[in-house]
Amino acid sequence: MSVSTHPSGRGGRFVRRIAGKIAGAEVVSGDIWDAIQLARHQDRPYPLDYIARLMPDFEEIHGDRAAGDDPAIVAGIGRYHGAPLAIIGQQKGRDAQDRAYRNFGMPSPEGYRKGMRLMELCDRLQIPLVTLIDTPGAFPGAQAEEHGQGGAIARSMMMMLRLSVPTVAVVIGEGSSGGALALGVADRVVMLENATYSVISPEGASAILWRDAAKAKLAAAAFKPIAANCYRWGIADAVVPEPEGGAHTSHDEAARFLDGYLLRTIRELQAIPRVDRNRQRHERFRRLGAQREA
Amino acid sequence: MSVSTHPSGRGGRFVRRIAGKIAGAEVVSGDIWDAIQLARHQDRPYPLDYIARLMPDFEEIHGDRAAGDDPAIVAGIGRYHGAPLAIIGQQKGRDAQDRAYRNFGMPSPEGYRKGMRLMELCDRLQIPLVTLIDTPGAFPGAQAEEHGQGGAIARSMMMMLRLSVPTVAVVIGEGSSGGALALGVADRVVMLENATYSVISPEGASAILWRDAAKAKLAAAAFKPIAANCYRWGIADAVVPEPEGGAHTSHDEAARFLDGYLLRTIRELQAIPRVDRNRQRHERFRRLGAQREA
Amino acid sequence: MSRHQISVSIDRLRGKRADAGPTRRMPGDDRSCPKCESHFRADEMERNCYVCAVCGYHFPMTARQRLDHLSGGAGWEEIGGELRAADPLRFIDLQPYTERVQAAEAKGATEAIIAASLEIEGRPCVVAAMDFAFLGGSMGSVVGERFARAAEVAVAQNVPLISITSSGGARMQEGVLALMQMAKSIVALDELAQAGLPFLMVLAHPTTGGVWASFASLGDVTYAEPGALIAFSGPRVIEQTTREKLPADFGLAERQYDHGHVDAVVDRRDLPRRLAHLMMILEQPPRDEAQSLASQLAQNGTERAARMAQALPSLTRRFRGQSESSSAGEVSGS
Amino acid sequence: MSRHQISVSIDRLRGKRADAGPTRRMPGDDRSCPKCESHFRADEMERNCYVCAVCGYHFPMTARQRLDHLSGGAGWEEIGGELRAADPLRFIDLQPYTERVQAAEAKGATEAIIAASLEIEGRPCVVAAMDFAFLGGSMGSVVGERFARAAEVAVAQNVPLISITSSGGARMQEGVLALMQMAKSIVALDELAQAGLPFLMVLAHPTTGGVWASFASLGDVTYAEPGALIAFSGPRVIEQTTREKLPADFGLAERQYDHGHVDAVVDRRDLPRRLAHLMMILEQPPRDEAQSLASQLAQNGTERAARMAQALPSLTRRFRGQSESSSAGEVSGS
Ligand SMILES: [Zn+2]
Ligand SMILES: [Zn+2]
Repeated sequence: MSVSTHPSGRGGRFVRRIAGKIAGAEVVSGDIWDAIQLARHQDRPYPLDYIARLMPDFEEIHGDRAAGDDPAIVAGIGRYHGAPLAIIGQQKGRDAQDRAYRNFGMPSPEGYRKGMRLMELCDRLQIPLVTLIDTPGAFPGAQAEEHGQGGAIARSMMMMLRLSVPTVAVVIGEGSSGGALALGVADRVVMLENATYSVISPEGASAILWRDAAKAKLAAAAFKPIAANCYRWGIADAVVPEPEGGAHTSHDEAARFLDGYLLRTIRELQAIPRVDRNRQRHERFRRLGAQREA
Repeated sequence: MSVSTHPSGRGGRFVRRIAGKIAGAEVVSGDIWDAIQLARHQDRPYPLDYIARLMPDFEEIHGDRAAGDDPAIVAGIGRYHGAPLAIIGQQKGRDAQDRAYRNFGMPSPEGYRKGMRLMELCDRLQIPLVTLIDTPGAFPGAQAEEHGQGGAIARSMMMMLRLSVPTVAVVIGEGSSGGALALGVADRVVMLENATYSVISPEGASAILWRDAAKAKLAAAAFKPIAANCYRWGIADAVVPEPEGGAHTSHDEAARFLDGYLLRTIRELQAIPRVDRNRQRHERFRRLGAQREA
Repeated sequence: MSRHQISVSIDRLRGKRADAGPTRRMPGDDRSCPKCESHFRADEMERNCYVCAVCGYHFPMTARQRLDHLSGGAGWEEIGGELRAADPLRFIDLQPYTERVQAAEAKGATEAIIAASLEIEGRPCVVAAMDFAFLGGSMGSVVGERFARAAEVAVAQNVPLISITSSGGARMQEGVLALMQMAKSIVALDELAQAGLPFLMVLAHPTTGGVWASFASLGDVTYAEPGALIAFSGPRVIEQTTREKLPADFGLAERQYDHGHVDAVVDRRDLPRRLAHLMMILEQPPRDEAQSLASQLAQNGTERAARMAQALPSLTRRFRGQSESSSAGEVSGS
Repeated sequence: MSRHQISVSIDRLRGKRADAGPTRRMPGDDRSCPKCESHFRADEMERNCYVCAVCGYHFPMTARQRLDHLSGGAGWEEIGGELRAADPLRFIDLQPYTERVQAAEAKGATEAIIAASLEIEGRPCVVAAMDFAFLGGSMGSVVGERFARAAEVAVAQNVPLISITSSGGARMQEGVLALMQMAKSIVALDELAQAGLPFLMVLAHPTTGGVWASFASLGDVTYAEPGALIAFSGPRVIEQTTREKLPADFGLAERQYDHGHVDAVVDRRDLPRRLAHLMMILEQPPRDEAQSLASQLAQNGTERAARMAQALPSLTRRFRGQSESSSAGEVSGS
């Protein structure tokens, strides 16, 4: 398999396949809404679906050692192509009961702190880290606030930034707000073909900016948060293909595509001396933004 | 002023003054009970009393950034002889209301985590750390357990062990159980003349070992937890004198004695290269204990 | 033993009520106190740091007012002042983003943050102050970039970084690029941390969303102004999402202190003194520079020391002086 | 979606009730289940790892039984087996400490912990297993010293360290010297961490006091046996001190999982498989040793690399293989 990469421009048939999309996506707002629906498709693979396929030998860890265990975040270590690999992912539920259990993929501070526990382990035992991002945002709850939701997100970013091991962040579904970015400060940030990455969900933006909860489609068209755009903006380093029709049509194929990208990328990153890798990670996030001079 | 030091044996008039005590303390159980009463004297200086005298310019920090602020632990940074110094101490209350507010000097996990926040700051900004130990033990409460009392103590020890800056732990009153040792893994561990350091309070031991809460005096005589003994066992590196009659008779004089010890010791420690200092800290705690070979 | 370290309106306690001016409420007037309805003249407002002399209510301040206040009127040198908002998404909601920016700029501010080098009571530092009046203090690319440059100037000048936040969160009109400013601010703080320099935070009303979830919650010491709302999700969003009924003081500075997220609630009029005091405490004593470098090399061996070696001639090292006195021999001896 | 990952008595679920033996309760018999009153023959007990085949109750195990179980009967090489308790305080409560030790030793165990090198399902490791039957599994100087030596052997052999705890806390009869064993265990774990080796914890009933407040709560991954009490202060002490009424399951493994302190509640019969699986996952692939050393030097520059360089010839590096492939040029290039 092949992927489109940025900025080195490597990649094979997929780059050709989505080249048209990357060039023209910005003007086709219907495509954007379709992508958002695909990114949220209830049959779309979630972290545990990928983990089951990428790492049959996987051990989930639980708990932040302070206040509880957050089922909206799964974290653990597995055997990946003959070496240990750590994964932290936001996990939505598929049926009603599971969705409630997973809090619709909205993490609490306990979840981010569980993730930080695993990051600390990665640093010490020299295990690369992959994060799988898929959340409408961090949980807006009273207890989450009082347990330090803001600080947990900030510290998670800082810890990821400082990790001495290779890190890859993959937006596999919807990546919304700081709740997503908390797991996104990696050496490589990559998005699945139909994933979205945005400052806020279209519904949230609709209510705030249009003062009308029903204007989500308008908001989506304004944000244009699809993978092709994020790639052009430099937010995503690569776009990983999904099966025709979307990742939900074949979890196996979606996992194979991701596998190909991850394996190559982790090896690439391992070949970079740590000091250089960390400097590049700093520079990657230091330069993002768009401003003009007066 | 001068202090008795161990193992280098430096020190001046005070070594001579308490030399008899160090030699003979073990057999005089009445002295031990007296020392315990002095260590717990309600007018004895607490951390904030020392801080006010050692560092008029002091800024207390509050909160663990996760669950709350624990008044049983005070932590902050102050100006000490022309340089920054950080202090973490267990704070009892003097009157009934204050005692309740300070939870009788029994810390919760939030308190140890506040301390760890300060340790992290010390490490980053290269500020030496002094801890002032005075607690009957960590708080035995349901919420303290559920917030990870055990893990908080263990992590506090680990973080102290790893700190890259000079550290001094001073037992200023009663140092009981893991709740005290959580702040005790330092380059130098020193006790005030009438302080005690023990695995458990005499009352606790009495209830458990004698199955009779009234046998505290017996327990105290069995534990012999006074400074002179701890010095001989290698638990304490030095004994800092108190004013005649005990530290409660003159907070000012008690603070002056402590000041003299701290100033000299921090400078001594700063003269040791970091790598050596950390190795010595490891070795200091690695060798403590008493066993025989079969 | 007071639980909250709040210094409230000592003027009033001292009977300076006369200073408070007439108490007629003048609706819509930004010199009328929304809490106690006292009204003040402009010079009274400025003299009292935009704090109600009667009830202690903290009025909003612009970033320029903040910098003037902290510098005691001695002036400040702006950092990144030439940066202006772009419109990378060509974003339109009820109004085009460019028009919103123009309207905000027309009121005199250049962005929702101003960064500057200045001295607070004689102590040099870099301050990045936010301005809620500019598009709700939202964090877009310019806010992120100015904050990052502020941290870099602090490193270059070897002084502490201070930030005063007042923000509704990320600037939605810049889309995911606004989100990335959170990460950029973290990168900047890590550079500051590697240089061993302090980061002091002042949370003003309101500090929410992406600003609270990035640099604003990473202060070495964190003050909050009385009554400031501090939250990732605001109370309204929480009530709508979870149907929880929240207490009236939810997320306010005093309650955040109770929950362990704030070191002290500090009256604005005390801020210059408190910040200068903190900087005084944290200042490292001067050391021989070569010795300090040797110690650094021995400790880290890698990028930090290399960067220091490059930067060495131009720095005053006021804050980087090591509390160590190890010798160069440590490098090879380890 | 099950919240608890407990594997309970699958034998019973599969209808193997016949295997359970007679259910007569025999009071005072340590082969009678205190939960369901089933009684078992000694060979049944051993075969089922001292777990009640009817209700899944986990009986106590001695340290030797633990090591036999984990090694699958293939044997283990003891570490620090020659160490015996001393009586530094000449301690007497209702009975002299020396007499208590002699009585405990007379039952066959040498101390409250046994450390050994062994293989679990073919994976080499060091295990330090505690024994509640020896003075309540209390941690005195020998427990601390054997634990520290276990960690040091793990570093020397470059294998993971595993500990199974069952302890009432510090051994009071050794006074403050017992307390210091907590710190000693932390030192040992830091050496293990600096060597990049995993520490896996199994919390058996009960794990309390100073053991829980030191090494037992620092596992990279932490399992607990079903029903194990895990606490710093036991429920009785808490109820006496605070007059709180505690729930029946307070401090038990399943509840500690809910509160975030345990990664999984694991049936004892699954322990060898689960621990071997974890070690398999965490094992670093073999690397070229010189390259690994260069990478280490580049990363830390100091004591860790120096120690590694000394230890290099004798190690197999199974676990220390770097996931990095940086070159020696990194050292000077930084
Ligand atoms: Zn007012
Ligand atoms: Zn049973």
